[in-house]
Amino acid sequence: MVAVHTAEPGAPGELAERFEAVVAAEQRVEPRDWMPDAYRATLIRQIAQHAHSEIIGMQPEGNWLTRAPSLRRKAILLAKAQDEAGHGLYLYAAAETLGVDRAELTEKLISGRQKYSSIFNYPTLTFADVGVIGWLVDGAAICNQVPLCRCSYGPYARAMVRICKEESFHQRQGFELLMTLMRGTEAQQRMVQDAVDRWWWPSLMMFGPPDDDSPNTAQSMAWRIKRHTNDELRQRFVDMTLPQAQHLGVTLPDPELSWNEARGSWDFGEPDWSELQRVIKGQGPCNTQRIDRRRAAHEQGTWVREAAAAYASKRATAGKQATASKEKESDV
Amino acid sequence: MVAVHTAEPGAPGELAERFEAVVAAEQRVEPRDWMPDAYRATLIRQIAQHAHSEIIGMQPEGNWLTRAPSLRRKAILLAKAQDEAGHGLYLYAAAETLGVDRAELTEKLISGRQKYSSIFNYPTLTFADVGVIGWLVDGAAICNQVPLCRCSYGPYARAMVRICKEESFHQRQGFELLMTLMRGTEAQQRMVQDAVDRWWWPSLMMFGPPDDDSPNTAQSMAWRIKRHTNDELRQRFVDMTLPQAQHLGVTLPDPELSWNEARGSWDFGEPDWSELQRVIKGQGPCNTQRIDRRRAAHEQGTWVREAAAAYASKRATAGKQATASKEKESDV
Amino acid sequence: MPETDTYGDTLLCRDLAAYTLRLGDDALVLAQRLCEWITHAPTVEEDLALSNIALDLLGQARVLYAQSGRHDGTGRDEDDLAYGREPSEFRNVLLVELPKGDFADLIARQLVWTHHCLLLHTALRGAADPELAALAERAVEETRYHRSHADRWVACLAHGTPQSKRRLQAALDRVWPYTDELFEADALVRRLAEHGAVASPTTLRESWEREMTTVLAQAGLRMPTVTGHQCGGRRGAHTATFGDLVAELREVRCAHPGGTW
Amino acid sequence: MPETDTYGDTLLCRDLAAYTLRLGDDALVLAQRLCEWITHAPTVEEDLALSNIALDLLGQARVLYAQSGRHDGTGRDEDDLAYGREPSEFRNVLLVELPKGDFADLIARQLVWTHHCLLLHTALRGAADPELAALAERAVEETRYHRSHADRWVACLAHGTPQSKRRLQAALDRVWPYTDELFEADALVRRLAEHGAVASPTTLRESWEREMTTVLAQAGLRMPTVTGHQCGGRRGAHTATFGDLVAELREVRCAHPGGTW
Repeated sequence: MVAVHTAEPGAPGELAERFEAVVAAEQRVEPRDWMPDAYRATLIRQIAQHAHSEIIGMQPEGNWLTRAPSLRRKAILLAKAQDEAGHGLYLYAAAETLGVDRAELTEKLISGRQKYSSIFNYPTLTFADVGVIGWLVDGAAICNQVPLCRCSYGPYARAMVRICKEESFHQRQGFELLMTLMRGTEAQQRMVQDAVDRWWWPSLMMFGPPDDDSPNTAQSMAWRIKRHTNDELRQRFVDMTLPQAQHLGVTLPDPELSWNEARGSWDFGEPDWSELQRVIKGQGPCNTQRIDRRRAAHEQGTWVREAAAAYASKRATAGKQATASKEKESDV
Repeated sequence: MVAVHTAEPGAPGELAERFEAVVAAEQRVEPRDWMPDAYRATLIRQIAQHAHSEIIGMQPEGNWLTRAPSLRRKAILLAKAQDEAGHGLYLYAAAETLGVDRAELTEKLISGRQKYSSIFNYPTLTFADVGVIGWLVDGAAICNQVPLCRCSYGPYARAMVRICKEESFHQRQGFELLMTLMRGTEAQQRMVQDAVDRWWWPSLMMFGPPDDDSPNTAQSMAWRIKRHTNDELRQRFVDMTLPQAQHLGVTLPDPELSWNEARGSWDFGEPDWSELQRVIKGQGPCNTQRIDRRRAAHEQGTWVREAAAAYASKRATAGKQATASKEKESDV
Repeated sequence: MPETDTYGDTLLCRDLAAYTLRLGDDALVLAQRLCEWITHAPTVEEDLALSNIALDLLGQARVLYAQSGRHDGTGRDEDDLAYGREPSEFRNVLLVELPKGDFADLIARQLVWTHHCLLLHTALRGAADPELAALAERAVEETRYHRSHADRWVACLAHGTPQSKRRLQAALDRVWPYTDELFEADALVRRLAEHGAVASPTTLRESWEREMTTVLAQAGLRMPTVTGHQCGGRRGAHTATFGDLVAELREVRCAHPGGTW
Repeated sequence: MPETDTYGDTLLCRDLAAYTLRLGDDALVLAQRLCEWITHAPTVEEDLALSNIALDLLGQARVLYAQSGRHDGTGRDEDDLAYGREPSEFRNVLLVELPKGDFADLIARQLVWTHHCLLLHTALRGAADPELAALAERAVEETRYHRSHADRWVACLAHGTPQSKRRLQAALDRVWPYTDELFEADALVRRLAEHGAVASPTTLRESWEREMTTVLAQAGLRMPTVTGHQCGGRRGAHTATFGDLVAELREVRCAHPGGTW
């Protein structure tokens, strides 16, 4: 089994053929199956990044848990935080089926060697941001993630099914919050518009660079990890969101937005890709704070995790001794 | 001079006589003068406790610096914090003239071996508390402190002259804040009454236990450190405060308050002395927090003070070397 | 039952309103403190567990506030009660409002709180008021999980490393002065207990002390000795940081007077 | 001067209102951050020094807000401007809002800020607007003290212990990405500078960089290299903790709508 997991390019052609056939037939690759190293590496990177995003993604809204302006909103936010922690855990578990260790992934996150979605490097300045994150950010995440439910790697695909269901719940709740705020005072309406202005472009960038600048897309699509290009998904998101924006009564901050009768789709402006590059490189408004907070929580928790490990090993030893003495007894 | 400072009971009778004569003639004892050990110890304890009270006393209002509801109130609070830090520094300097070291006093404060005024172990729950502290707590402090301007120990008496001037300024500002709040909304008026209800009895207790339970008073009065008994000062405070309370339109939470025509003074109820004892013993609502915060600031600042000490000693060495090389030059 | 006559429905309602407000405040304030842990817990599993517990407490607070608002006849809803009162109008015990502290402080508080809470809600299942009894029924299930979470961590920290044991003991010492207030029987509680409307705090106290003795003995921890008990929460005399907690709770709502949420 | 015609008094007033609002926000927000240090400083002397500096900044903010309110014709007073705006309506640079951090962060920020500030106010003494010039005149005196306070601590920490040097260098590295924004010349500043109403940020920048080079060289510190500059404050795009700062600022006032203070 170890041999299968560490299979080199020179692995028997038969295994490679079987892998290709499974993927081509839209069947699922499972943890024990042979898979190309590059496929495994791509998945580890993507799933880890996705897991990290769930965990870091708790922070921008986490600040509002103690400040939610009604008990119902507080309950909704708490439930969402709970879902996100849960998603993080499924996804770490999915990554572990590929032979990586969770502690190692955490280490890579807090040392900045693995990324998380750049969207979480923007600050949440008002409570309207909570609604806009639900509506736009979770909305974009769903566009990205729904096709992943059919991803060729089984554990990831199954995790995504559950995650997508909960995400679409979050999206509806975000939209409902914005609808409520837009029925409120003028100051509340201004607060919503301000949040939309700040989150629109970063949301569009969640789909990654434009297709002609996304060299890995073709391979990921061939492997049936990815199903659509970045630009296809971005267009789908814009088309889905525009009617909702009109329904809400907010303006999206893009003068080039216009209905293209011929394409049956919305035309829109070009995001500032240099900004995306800056944020990816760690120069976004909150990169440092997000990682620092994660690292601080991790470091402050070290003594607790050490205690848990020591306790578990003591219990394991005690358990073995108990078993041993029982065996001895039965020997007698 | 060292001999004078550590003079034992067996010190020349002449010195003791001179000390007694100076005190009896209402003249000032100065740092270089001979003084009885018990006099010195009493003063050190009292001045240190007074200095500590200024420093700890910054905390209850410190929380409101960032929250003051107008820029003018913020400026007043900042100026008050500045005054309190300044008072703490004068008083530590006065204590040092008696041969103690400030670092030692700080150590005794944060290890709980020296006390500060128990009044600062009550929490400031609303912004009205800021006003009530100015009115009642600073008011009581002034009653206590004005006679100290005539204290027999020169450095302490001189520090008190300056401190009293600033304290009475704080008291007026506190009263003015309360007057403003009482002209405000009903909720603001309730907030003031609630604060008065919480601070009245603790303020009365600032004068210490009743006279028949205050064994050191007689000696302190003979030494002209203290000028009036605790109960005399308490009565003076009540008589001074009652008309102000009426002017404000607040009720003091003591059903026994009534004007005594015969005495020309107000009768008032007995404070709960067992509560005072509890708070003095460290069981007040905020004892732990106040000391923890002071200790945390001190500990977090250790590396800074170490740096300052190292820098000072490097500069001193450099200064000496410079002087030495200059001397050498002039030799040449 | 001659007492019923003198007690009367109106008085009972008023007392029940005050009583459910106390329990509601306990639950909301503790939920608020637990929220401060989320994204700061030592593991993601613990972020999950704490958000779970906070959500249960918040649910209890909402039901209790609704009951309180009905009983007192003011018709105030859960948000009126949660957001519309000054700090000094909150009636929670001081224990639940103590600042976040470290993970040992969290667990020490959860230990004493959840054991008390399970005993209380178990007794309240027999409350005369059917709504209160129903709330208690549900709360018992939830609190059982909260208690086992606390018990597991106490065992783990006590038997883990010397550091974790030392920290837990120090946290227990810090928390213990605030346990007395959990069993305080003031006039309100005495009236309600005499009429069988709520559990007698004295009985709860004995069971709680027995449980604590057992838990601490099993964990090899020392029962803290307390020289000065702290109380005042039930009459609105709160600790130094409580004003900040309430301010944070109300922050957004305050910034938008007349807003809809 | 054909520009004067197209610029005109109304436009100048509007620009001056926006400009003084920026400076007022800088001063108020930094004062707010300094307030967080009081009772937490490493020595009582430092508590005193920081409250002194905070009080000066607060005084500057009050004058600047009064000027801004007069120039924009809305008649808003200092408290309307300080307490009546949403976080996104604040126009301070991000540097002044960065969270408290440790003492080295404080000193690193004070270093870059006070050097910039002294250059700016020195230049503004020649501003055409007499009120602004008068404010600058007073601010120069105050800022001179603030700058020497920062310089002294930089020397002390740099030459103190290896730990203090390491901490200061790390703090400088953290602060440096926020220095670019101090010299940002957007349309507003360019318009005002072209008409001689305010100092040109380009000139300030050169002097500032020279001063920093000297200070750091004398202290044996490395000039931080910055790959990504942070800005956005001047158009209301603030950092993650800024909402909390404003909420705390407004907390009491928000809790008492219609109150008098």
